[in-house]
Amino acid sequence: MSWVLANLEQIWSLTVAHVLLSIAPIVLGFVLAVPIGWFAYRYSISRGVVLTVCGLLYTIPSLALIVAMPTILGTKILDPLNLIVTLTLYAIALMVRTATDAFDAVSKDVLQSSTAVGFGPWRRFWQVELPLAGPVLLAGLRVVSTSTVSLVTLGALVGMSGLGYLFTNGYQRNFPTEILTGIVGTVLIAVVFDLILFFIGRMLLPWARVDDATRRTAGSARVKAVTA
Amino acid sequence: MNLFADAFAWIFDPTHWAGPDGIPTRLAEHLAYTAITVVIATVIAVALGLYIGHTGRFRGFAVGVTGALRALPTLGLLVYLAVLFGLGIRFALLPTIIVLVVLAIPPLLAGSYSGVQSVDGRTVDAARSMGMTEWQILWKVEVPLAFPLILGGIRSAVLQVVATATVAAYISLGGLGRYIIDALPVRDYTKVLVGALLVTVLALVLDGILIICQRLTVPAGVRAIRNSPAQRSTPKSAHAASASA
Amino acid sequence: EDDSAGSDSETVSIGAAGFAESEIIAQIYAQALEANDITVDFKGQIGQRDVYIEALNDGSIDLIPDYSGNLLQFFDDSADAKSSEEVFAALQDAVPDGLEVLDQSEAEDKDSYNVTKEFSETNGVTSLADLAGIDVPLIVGGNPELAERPYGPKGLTEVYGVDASRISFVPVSDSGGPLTTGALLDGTVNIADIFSTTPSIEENGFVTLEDPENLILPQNVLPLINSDKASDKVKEVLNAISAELTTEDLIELNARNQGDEKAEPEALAKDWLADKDLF
Amino acid sequence: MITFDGVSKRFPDGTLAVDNFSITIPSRTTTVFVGSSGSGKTTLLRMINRMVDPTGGTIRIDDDDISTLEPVALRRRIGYVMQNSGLLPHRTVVDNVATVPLLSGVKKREAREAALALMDTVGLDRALADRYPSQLSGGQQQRVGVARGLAINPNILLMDEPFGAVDPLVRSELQQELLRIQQDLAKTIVFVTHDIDEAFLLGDQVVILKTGGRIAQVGTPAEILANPADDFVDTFIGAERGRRALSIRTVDGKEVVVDGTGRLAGILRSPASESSRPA
Amino acid sequence: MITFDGVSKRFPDGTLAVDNFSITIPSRTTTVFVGSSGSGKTTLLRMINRMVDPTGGTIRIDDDDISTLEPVALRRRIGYVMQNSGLLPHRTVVDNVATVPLLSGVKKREAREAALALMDTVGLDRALADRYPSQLSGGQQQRVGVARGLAINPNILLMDEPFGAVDPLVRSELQQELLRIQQDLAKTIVFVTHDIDEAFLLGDQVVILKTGGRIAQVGTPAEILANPADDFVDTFIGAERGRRALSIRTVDGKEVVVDGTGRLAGILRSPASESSRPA
Ligand SMILES: Nc1ncnc2c1ncn2[C@@H]1O[C@H](COP(=O)(O)OP(=O)(O)OP(=O)(O)O)[C@@H](O)[C@H]1O
Ligand SMILES: Nc1ncnc2c1ncn2[C@@H]1O[C@H](COP(=O)(O)OP(=O)(O)OP(=O)(O)O)[C@@H](O)[C@H]1O
Ligand SMILES: [Mg+2]
Ligand SMILES: [Mg+2]
Repeated sequence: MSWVLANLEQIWSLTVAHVLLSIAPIVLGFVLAVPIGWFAYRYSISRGVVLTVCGLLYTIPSLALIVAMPTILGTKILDPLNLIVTLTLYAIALMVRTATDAFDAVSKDVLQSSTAVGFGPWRRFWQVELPLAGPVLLAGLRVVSTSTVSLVTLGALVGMSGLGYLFTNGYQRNFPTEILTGIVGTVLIAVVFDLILFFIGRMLLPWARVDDATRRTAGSARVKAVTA
Repeated sequence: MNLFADAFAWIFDPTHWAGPDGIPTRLAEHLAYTAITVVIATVIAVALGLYIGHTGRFRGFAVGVTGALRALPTLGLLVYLAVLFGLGIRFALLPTIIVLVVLAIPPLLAGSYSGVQSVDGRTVDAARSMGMTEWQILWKVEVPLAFPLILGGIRSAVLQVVATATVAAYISLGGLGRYIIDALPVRDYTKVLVGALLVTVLALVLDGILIICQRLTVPAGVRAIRNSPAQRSTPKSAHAASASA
Repeated sequence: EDDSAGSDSETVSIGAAGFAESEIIAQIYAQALEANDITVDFKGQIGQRDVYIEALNDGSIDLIPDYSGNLLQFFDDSADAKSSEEVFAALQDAVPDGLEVLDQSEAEDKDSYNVTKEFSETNGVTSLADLAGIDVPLIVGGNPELAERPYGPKGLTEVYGVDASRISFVPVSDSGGPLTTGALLDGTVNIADIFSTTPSIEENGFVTLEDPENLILPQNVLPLINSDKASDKVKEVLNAISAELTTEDLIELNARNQGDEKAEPEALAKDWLADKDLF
Repeated sequence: MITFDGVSKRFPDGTLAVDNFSITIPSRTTTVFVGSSGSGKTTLLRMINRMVDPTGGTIRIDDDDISTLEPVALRRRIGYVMQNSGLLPHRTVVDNVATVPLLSGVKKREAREAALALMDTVGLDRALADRYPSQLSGGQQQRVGVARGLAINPNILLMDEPFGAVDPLVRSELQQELLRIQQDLAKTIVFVTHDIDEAFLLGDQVVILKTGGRIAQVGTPAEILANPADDFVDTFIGAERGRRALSIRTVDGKEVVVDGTGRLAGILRSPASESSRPA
Repeated sequence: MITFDGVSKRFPDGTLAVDNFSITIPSRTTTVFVGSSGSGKTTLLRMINRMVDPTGGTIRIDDDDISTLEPVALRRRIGYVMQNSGLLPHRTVVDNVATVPLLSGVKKREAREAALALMDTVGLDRALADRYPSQLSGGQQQRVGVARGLAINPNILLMDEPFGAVDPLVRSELQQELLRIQQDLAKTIVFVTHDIDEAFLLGDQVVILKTGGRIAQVGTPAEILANPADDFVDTFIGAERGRRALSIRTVDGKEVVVDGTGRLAGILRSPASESSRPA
């Protein structure tokens, strides 16, 4: 504990670095995965391929992908982009499947009826499909957020400082307190992110809460989001 | 793509197929870590998941636990346990397995409790009103119907464990991670790629096997439901769902 | 190549390798340069030499503390320099264009092969030269990359004639840290590569095997720097540090970092600079 | 005979679903509980097989207080059919029908034989025996549900809106089938519906319920229709009232009967061909 | 007026859902398509607002060939109500009702006002305006569906089994409500159901369909009931036949009418009080 107090400043700056490294992959992963997921949902031929590729991506050991990045991207070796791109890829891999399920879960009746009352395809997507896929998308995003925050620690193995630094450093010094600090810090960031997403969800999807209460939402898709 | 050519050359070089650092040994080690982990995690998580799913009790707890476990950084936990136990590398297997079990529990737990909860409440109700005991309801109704989802959980768990078991090498165990961790400090990309390729192939093969199991174990009647388009759109009330809520 | 970290020529981006000592020395460099109004940018825990040299080449960092012998071998693995001076001289030639090394310090920290006191006594081993003569399987523990290094197991065979079939290697990714020490203590390995300035050698009474053939080259600490950044002012500051840094300093700094105090590199660097009355 | 004696049920959340309900359900006839949604019909029905335990009062089956009976055993001797058939989706039709006998230890072969015979009873083609429920139409599923309810040859059959989910044509067919079966088997049937039409068709005794399981009127269909006990009953059968206030018109040379809403009710036959109602 | 002229629809998978269908649907009356499942009712209905495009033949609305009209614009001027109300679950009741006007560019405030007025029309309490659909009962949801269908004040209202999913009491209420609304508004309603009872109640013109959208009989309810065109129609209204073959009995001193199944159909009023059906 005294070590923590003595090093608050360093821990804080690592925390900030960690947060900064986490945000981009989460946001980018989400923004990219939704259209891909929609595509896979819409065009069933592409579905198998897209989902398989995502499954494949997810099996590549993260470390290998991070170190391979400079070769693939032509980035500098310590460029945070390496980590960000890697984690974005994982986020996409996780999120695409959920996004597909999310669109799947939107009631076909509602879609039919919105077409019937005169929504064009574009409006229908923005005003009906996307918001209705919202709850499942959000559930998936929360999983992605948590796992990304946790994966950022791997950056420490390749010189990207975040709270993972405390792991490698504490390991070399045989210093459990330092490692534990890193673990707790990581979990805290994940929790804070999760809460933020939860409240964003409440704000953007007020009807989902009502729906939850009446147990009507497409639960099974959300299960998949969570078991993924 | 030259890198890939090199990696394949490396893999197909017969000298890499023998000895303690040979591909068969590493594969076997990797499989062993995976198997031990998945078995332990399955026993813990599925038992817990079935209990929670059947009774509906402690669901909040399960949701919290899965979330929290997911947030635990694997690497951190690994080195923490390695250092904390002070066991040196002789018992490196213990922290490694613990960490991998922690990793495998969330999908398994979520799969099994949401699997049970996704079983139509009316079916369970009917089973009970026919005079099935709770135990019979669990084993004759809920488990068979939840099985595809439980296996789905096992699939995710296996994928994650296979991909992550590479970290075992960080605390000097074997497995395919050895190729990656050894090659990392010297930037031997070919070998890193070899490790990654082997892990990916292993994951795919295992996943393929599990997919086949999943197909085979979907109760025939449930398969019929899936195939009848009329029913496909009816979402089950798998409210376990709000798992993340 | 545009150098993102140093578009302002007075900003020096300092890196540290993936272990504590490197970080402490890098912190000393950084604080000293800052005290002389040079803006610095610190990037810790980059990894091993292969990584940070690449980082120097691609401009991610400009300056890093390094060790003369290994650095020479990295750039020229056929070099046959042996003494500290020879190595330094050879190194100055071997360093590729765009990089340069500044004055080397007296402080040295090198890989060293250690055995337990018990092993040493039972087998009568005090030097690497004794290894070829004993009939015990040798299990060497060290960082994974040691397996590839000329002074690793290969070197034992080539230089000291130890039968390769008798040597096995156990990789431990903690740079001679607690796991390596633990492995030596519990017999998982019987020879461990531990950096010579590591406090645990003394704490556990390990016997560091002598190296009469200079398999392991002298490893004086010196700054490796991007020539563009090696302004007179920078050189002056870094050379002043090298003039003061000793092996004993390193041992003490490491002990404070890894022992009960768990002092952080930043604080250690500050103390050292104050101690030496520099800047 | 089933007797409810001052039975109440308050759910843990405070809802008083049934309030001091007393009635006698005679053996070997059909008693229908009818009332709108939430009036406590299901709760009453489920108290008979102890799926719900009353919070007050006693329920007796042939003088046994059911609270002294073991629930699982009790349920195995009472048939239960519910709206969504509640079939086990992972078992074939014949296995579904045979479930309860198998649970009670009947030999597999025997149970299967009996199940096939029951399929005949409820008018299901034996060819469907090896299908899964999802491969049947809604009406067929309900027939399987009825067969399952009869599988243990129970004296009592509880039916909770068994035909509520099937389309009107099929529903009508199932109702006729049930009348036929009941004529043959003469079980004690307790039937729940919110369709007053169905209640009047099937019930020997009809119990009209208000919220809280309060009895508005008990009687045979003709009694209730001829003399509604109060305004509630009057309103409740109100939707029927219009339709049941008939008058005669002539269309296309035939005498047709129209109801109070002006809708065609039917065509008048000569009084000679009058058929008398069973029971 | 809507005219179908030799319209066919073959789905890409080869199903011939509608085969050479011709009919005229007069304006300002209700035409009901009735037929069992799969007879092509929904397909016919959806061809009117181009949710499905015919593979042969022409459909005209007041002499405009609809295949020349822009589908989205067409849909915005035709009301559509379906079984599962198809409400947008993420919008409140009033927003749901106002959806189409808003799409067509009506001002928000105005659309809301109009929506509230429509809620009155369909008998929904304005207090429900800010609820979400999931917070309403099934019957209320259907009312919202009807209100939404009326929101653009369309000449044509298409209704696809709008009351199929609500319970019989509520269904009966909704049917009465629809009759009332139609009396006031006199839209051209095309109504789909498989409930012959509902068809006879609501339809000015009833179209009985066989598989493939083949017309078995077209006529007013009385015409069909009095003279079924063929055996198919006879069987189709068969379940009704028994119920509509009425005869007179005396119970408790009152003249009651019983149907062919022996069930009580109603009580006979004096012919004087005969009410005439709004046509
Ligand atoms: N498990 C429960 N917990 C709390 N309240 C309950 C429970 N089950 C039923 N209720 C309440 O008890 C009342 C009676 O419910 P019940 O299901 O018996 O009605 P019902 O007449 O069968 O209605 P329906 O026609 O809709 O099936 C309702 O107000 C209902 O909300
Ligand atoms: N999109 C489609 N693709 C292929 N076949 C279809 C499609 N839509 C409907 N059909 C088929 O066309 C026929 C008529 O279907 P339709 O939905 O019009 O019947 P319906 O009379 O409305 O039946 P229901 O009463 O069940 O709603 C059926 O055989 C149906 O399976
Ligand atoms: Mg009920
Ligand atoms: Mg239809």
